Amino acid sequence: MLARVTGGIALAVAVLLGLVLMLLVRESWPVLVGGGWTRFFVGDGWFPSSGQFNLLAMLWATLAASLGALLIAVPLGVLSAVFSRFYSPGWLIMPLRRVMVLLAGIPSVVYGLWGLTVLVPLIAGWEPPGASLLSAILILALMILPTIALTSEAALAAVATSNLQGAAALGLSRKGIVLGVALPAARVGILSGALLATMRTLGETMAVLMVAGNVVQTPASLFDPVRVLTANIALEMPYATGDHRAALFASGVLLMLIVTVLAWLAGCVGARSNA
Amino acid sequence: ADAQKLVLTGSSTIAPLALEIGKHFEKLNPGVRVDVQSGGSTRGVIDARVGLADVGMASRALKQEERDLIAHRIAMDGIGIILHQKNPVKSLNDDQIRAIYTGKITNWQQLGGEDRKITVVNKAEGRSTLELFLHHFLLKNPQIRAHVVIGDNQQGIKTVVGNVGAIGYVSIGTAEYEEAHGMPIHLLPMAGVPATVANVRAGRFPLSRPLNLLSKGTPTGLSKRFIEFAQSAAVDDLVTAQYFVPLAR
Amino acid sequence: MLKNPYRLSDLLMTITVWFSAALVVGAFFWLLSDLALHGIAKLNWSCLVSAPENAGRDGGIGPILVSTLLILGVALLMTIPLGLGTAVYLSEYSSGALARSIRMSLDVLAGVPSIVFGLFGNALFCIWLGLGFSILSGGLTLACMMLPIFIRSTEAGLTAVATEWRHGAAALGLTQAAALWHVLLPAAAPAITAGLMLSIGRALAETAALIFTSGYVDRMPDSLSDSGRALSVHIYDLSMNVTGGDQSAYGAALVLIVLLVVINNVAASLADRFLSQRITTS
Amino acid sequence: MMHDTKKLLSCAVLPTSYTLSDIEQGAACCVPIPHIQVENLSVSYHGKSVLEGVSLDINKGCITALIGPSGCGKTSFLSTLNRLTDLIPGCHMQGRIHIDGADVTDPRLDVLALRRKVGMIFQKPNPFPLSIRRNIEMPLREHGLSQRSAIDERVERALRDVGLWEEVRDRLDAPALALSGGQQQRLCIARALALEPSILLMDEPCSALDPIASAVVEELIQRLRNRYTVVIVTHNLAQARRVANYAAFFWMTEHVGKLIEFGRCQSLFDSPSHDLTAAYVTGISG
Amino acid sequence: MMHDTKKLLSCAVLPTSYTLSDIEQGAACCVPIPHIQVENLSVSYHGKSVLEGVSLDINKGCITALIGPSGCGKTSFLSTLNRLTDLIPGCHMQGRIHIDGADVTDPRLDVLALRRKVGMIFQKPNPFPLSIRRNIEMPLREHGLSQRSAIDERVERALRDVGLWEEVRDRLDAPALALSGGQQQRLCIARALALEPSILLMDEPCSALDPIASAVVEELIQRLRNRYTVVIVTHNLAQARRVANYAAFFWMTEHVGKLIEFGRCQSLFDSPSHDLTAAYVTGISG
Ligand SMILES: Nc1ncnc2c1ncn2[C@@H]1O[C@H](COP(=O)(O)OP(=O)(O)OP(=O)(O)O)[C@@H](O)[C@H]1O
Ligand SMILES: Nc1ncnc2c1ncn2[C@@H]1O[C@H](COP(=O)(O)OP(=O)(O)OP(=O)(O)O)[C@@H](O)[C@H]1O
Ligand SMILES: [Mg+2]
Ligand SMILES: [Mg+2]
Repeated sequence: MLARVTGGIALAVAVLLGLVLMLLVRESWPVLVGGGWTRFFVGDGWFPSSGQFNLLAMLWATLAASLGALLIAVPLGVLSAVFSRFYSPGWLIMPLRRVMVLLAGIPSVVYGLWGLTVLVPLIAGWEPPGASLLSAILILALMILPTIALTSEAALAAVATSNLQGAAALGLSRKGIVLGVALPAARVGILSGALLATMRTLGETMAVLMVAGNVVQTPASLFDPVRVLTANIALEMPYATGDHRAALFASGVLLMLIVTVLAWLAGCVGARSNA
Repeated sequence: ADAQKLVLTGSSTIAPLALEIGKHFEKLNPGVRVDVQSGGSTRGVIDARVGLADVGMASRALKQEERDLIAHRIAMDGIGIILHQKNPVKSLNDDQIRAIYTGKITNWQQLGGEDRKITVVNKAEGRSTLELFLHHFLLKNPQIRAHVVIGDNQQGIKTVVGNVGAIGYVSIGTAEYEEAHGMPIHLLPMAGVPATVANVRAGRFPLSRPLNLLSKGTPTGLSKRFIEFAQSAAVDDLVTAQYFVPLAR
Repeated sequence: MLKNPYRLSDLLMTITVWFSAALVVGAFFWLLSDLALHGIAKLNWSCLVSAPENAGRDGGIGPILVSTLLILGVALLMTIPLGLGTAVYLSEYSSGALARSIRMSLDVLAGVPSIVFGLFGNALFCIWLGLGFSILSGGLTLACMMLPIFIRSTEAGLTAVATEWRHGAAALGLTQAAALWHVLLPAAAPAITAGLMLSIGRALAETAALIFTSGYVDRMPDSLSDSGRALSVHIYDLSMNVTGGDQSAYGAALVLIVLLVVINNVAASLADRFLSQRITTS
Repeated sequence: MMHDTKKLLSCAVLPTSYTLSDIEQGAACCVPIPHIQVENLSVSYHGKSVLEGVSLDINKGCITALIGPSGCGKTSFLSTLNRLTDLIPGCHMQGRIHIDGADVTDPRLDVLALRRKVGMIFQKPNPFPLSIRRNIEMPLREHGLSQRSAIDERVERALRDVGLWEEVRDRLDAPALALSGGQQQRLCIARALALEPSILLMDEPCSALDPIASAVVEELIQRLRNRYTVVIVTHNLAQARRVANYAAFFWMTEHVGKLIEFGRCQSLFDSPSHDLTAAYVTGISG
Repeated sequence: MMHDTKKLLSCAVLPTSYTLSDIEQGAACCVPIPHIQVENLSVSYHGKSVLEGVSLDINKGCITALIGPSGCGKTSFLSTLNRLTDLIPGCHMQGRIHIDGADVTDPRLDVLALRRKVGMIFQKPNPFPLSIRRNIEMPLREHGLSQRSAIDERVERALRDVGLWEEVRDRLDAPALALSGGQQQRLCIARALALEPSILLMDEPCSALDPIASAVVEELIQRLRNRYTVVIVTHNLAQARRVANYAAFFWMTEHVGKLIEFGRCQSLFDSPSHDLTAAYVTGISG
């Protein structure tokens, strides 16, 4: 009975989700079959009006921006979670968490607006044009910091007190307890938080669009303007027709594939560390 | 759509204006509703063609293959080159602009300014402003060596505001407003013609585009009344309030 | 007893941790104070209830707030039953092929850019189902985006419920439905609320998907089939399209953040009430 | 017959509160009427066998203790008796189990009815996160009892049965999790008893409790003799001796559990017929 | 003197593997040299007192068992000895504790050094979710040992000490959580021993283990006698009798724990001077 009802609901959801995937594939079908998928990785670059659909530069930009954001946000987020679990005076913990929850809910448009009016000019004063891979990385890092901090905090909170007490009873210093026991014990939770964050960085559109400069090129330095795949879709989709539109959908498919691979990898890591 | 409801879709540039015109139209015609949706000029063309929208909006002239629709001009929009206020360069000729945008000139020093790298701000593929700009300067998009690619007007202005070395092109009305409100930008004259709303209206300014409403075939009924209203002098103040250029009548 | 040789590294660690926390908090206060500074002038009671004027530069955001809440309501009405049902299915019958494929597509969907959801919603709800640009279309599209997050966190919450209770319920001959209703769902309530808040956060922040579905009309909606502009779309439009709209954009952003805080608190206290009722009273 | 009874009594010493009439009512326990018949039972997890070839008859109204080292499959054995194995992913059982003549392994069996009839108590007390009253009332309602007065009466009777009534009567609506460990365990027993089962499975019901609470629960278990067929897993051999009429000794050879010896409690402890049993019951005393 | 030793031996029966020389080396245990001196110790949680006025001397090299019903403050008492109470929110202690003459309650005390000297084993084995080797190596490194060979040697010695070396030598890098319960507990003991403490606190170290594992750990504890001062909490009175030289009996009156009786294990069990003790050690046998 329960199996029937929930199975029915699950099936409905599956159909709905299937429809989304179908739409993606159907819309990108013309270029996928028409021009072959290799055209997304060869050619002079992204000039949709002249039928050039090389996505590689944008792919690298997407990966570079995500990776950079993670490199900044993961250590900072984890350390601030460590702070609130192990170092913070008691009265500070709740306000800190409140701030994090608040920030996790700020719409990306607002981050973008702030980045465009505050961050980009700052960087431009240092090394023009300002709108760059660096600003994208910083804004993305800022956006995912709360996620990482909150999930890490939850993971640290889930570390068995018996482990922490055991460590303390061995005379470990606070540093020893944190680095030796708490963080290793929480690694799976922290990892899955980081994964969530990675997905968000890969899928983020508006904020990056506003600060990254959106020039289609393979980034050679942090100060180069870049265009990520999502920004490309958002910038061009309203004006795209025919093959161009199909190619944009195809880049959506590509993003999805990356995310799938990531999710699968995380699954493997999780399974291994559980065993 | 039913007879008392009018759906407009298309250019995000026109949308705020159309929204205001729609509100006035609703006031004058009780019981009528005007729903405005944005989404881009191409969307306006497609929706008007397949009938999803009663009236489309396009911030450009129709292309050859879009001639199955009829364009009804409701306002003009001039496109002007803007620089940062602190940039001492006060004018550029077409060749210089072409050289900047194609990456042949990369430092303001080469144009008599300070020793500062030029940041070229360009519009994203498909935007009608870009097409207009390319058309005027006889350029192809792949030739352009941009440092920042933007979507909408405001992003362009904010980019130039935040970067002393930047050059961009935006809607003149918008730029005039922002300049008047203390944003550190200035508009360059084009071919000796100062970039002002008045010059655009008078047809003297070389770089301008029409803001069009689109209909499939000759408009009838409510659409016809709305388009006529949108073209009438009654909306001139609305157009001005959105920093566009009213039609010369 | 002696002083430790390893005290220095402990001190270094302490400094690093404090510094990181300060850095994070500092960055955010910078951002928040900027927002407040720019937006606070726009905030007053009348702006919450009056309609926008002059493309949003003047006037208020009353109709937009209403539309936003309606869109959110529609989305939640879809998401909660569908999400709970699916999560229950996934956690209780996790081994089936259907469960596996649903789980996989959920993971994939979590990575679909929101603009693609917008186009999907436009194609399916607005055009194919004939709902047009409407609050209904917007809410349904948002529901599609929220489902993956909500289902996954609810499922995680359900699977984390101690097996002792599952086995205890089964050993009493309770049906699975009874076990779920009386024990498992209440026990998983914190995870479910957390998932809900995450999805609400995502919904309120969504821009790209709503431009194509619930639309741009800033009039007070009469019904769910009217088009209505969401707050985040309003912010985007003001900051990107409307000349001189920045201040209003910041003001609207502040309202959006406050709204989020309020909704989160309401959700949390509702969950608390629900939980404490289940636990302490008969 | 009388002889048997004596032997039995000398092994499982009855608490002082028991009267002779109690013992006489206990005829069910002394006359070996099989209540649960297990034939050639095997259990595997994910294809890995953990228990093989177990055959034994569990007598009505008696207390049967399962002893053996950790991991030898005692819990797995218990779980087959109420088909709780169905809930464990990868768990598969083979063989025959009959309870009151009905085949427990039959896939068409009404497991809910089975589990109602076969109550189970776990090592860790597991009251639901509900009020004390709701813990007992909710399963009753789910099993179709809806009359307020009938429910209240059953709740009280069950709580009295486990000696908890006086302790909690004025806080029936307090959270069950606020009770002490021993009280929680007795509440779990009350919860099972309220459904009027005929069999009670207990998986180390005292091992998570302190000695005083443990003694209370143990005494309670002894009071259940004759009214219920009790199968109890315990690591505490002294406890097994004290409470059980029959004992089954499981042992693990090469990671597979087997039933080594089964019989009267006294004979198994005092004159085990198997070396392993002898080693276990003497070598490692409580 | 010799008389005392005999008494002691008759109470805490040494395992068969012990030789006479072992016993003779055990002089430390027989000569009562106070190692831990507790004076008028009280513990409270959030202002609520749970243990009051405890005074006793714990002798060097001896095994002292703490017995008493659940909640009477045994764990709380243990936790004061290595200042683990510092970590428990709301926990406050009063009174004096001297270990080797140093004042444990001194706020300026280097607690890390104290805890290194006073190892602690918990009821539930709590190996870190790391590899077997890392479990022992990590605390060593944190305490400043960094030389590879020295560490490896200590790891091996600690594992040998607890009799785990042969069992795990070829899977030192396997996760510690994959070990069985008894092995995990021995690993935890090895982890503490590797730091070369002089005192070991054990909080019901066997109660989560099955009897075989429990016997192994118990035997291990007996081997620690004389080399370490061991304070062990146990609910198993038989175990207390078997392993301990001294016993302390705690009891709770009106929710406050008190030390009722402390003395030689044998005298406490066989001729308790207090009624409560008598009731406890006889009334509720293991
Ligand atoms: N869910 C499971 N999945 C896989 N293996 C299991 C599972 N439950 C138990 N086992 C394995 O089955 C064997 C028997 O386990 P069982 O819990 O029945 O033993 P037990 O006699 O009850 O032990 P204990 O005295 O420790 O409770 C063990 O080797 C155990 O590892
Ligand atoms: N962290 C804590 N906060 C508040 N009260 C506590 C805390 N830990 C213990 N207590 C209380 O202190 C009293 C003594 O607890 P303690 O754990 O020391 O007893 P114990 O003798 O070790 O019991 P057991 O045999 O069950 O382990 C108990 O009443 C307990 O409820
Ligand atoms: Mg078991
Ligand atoms: Mg304790």
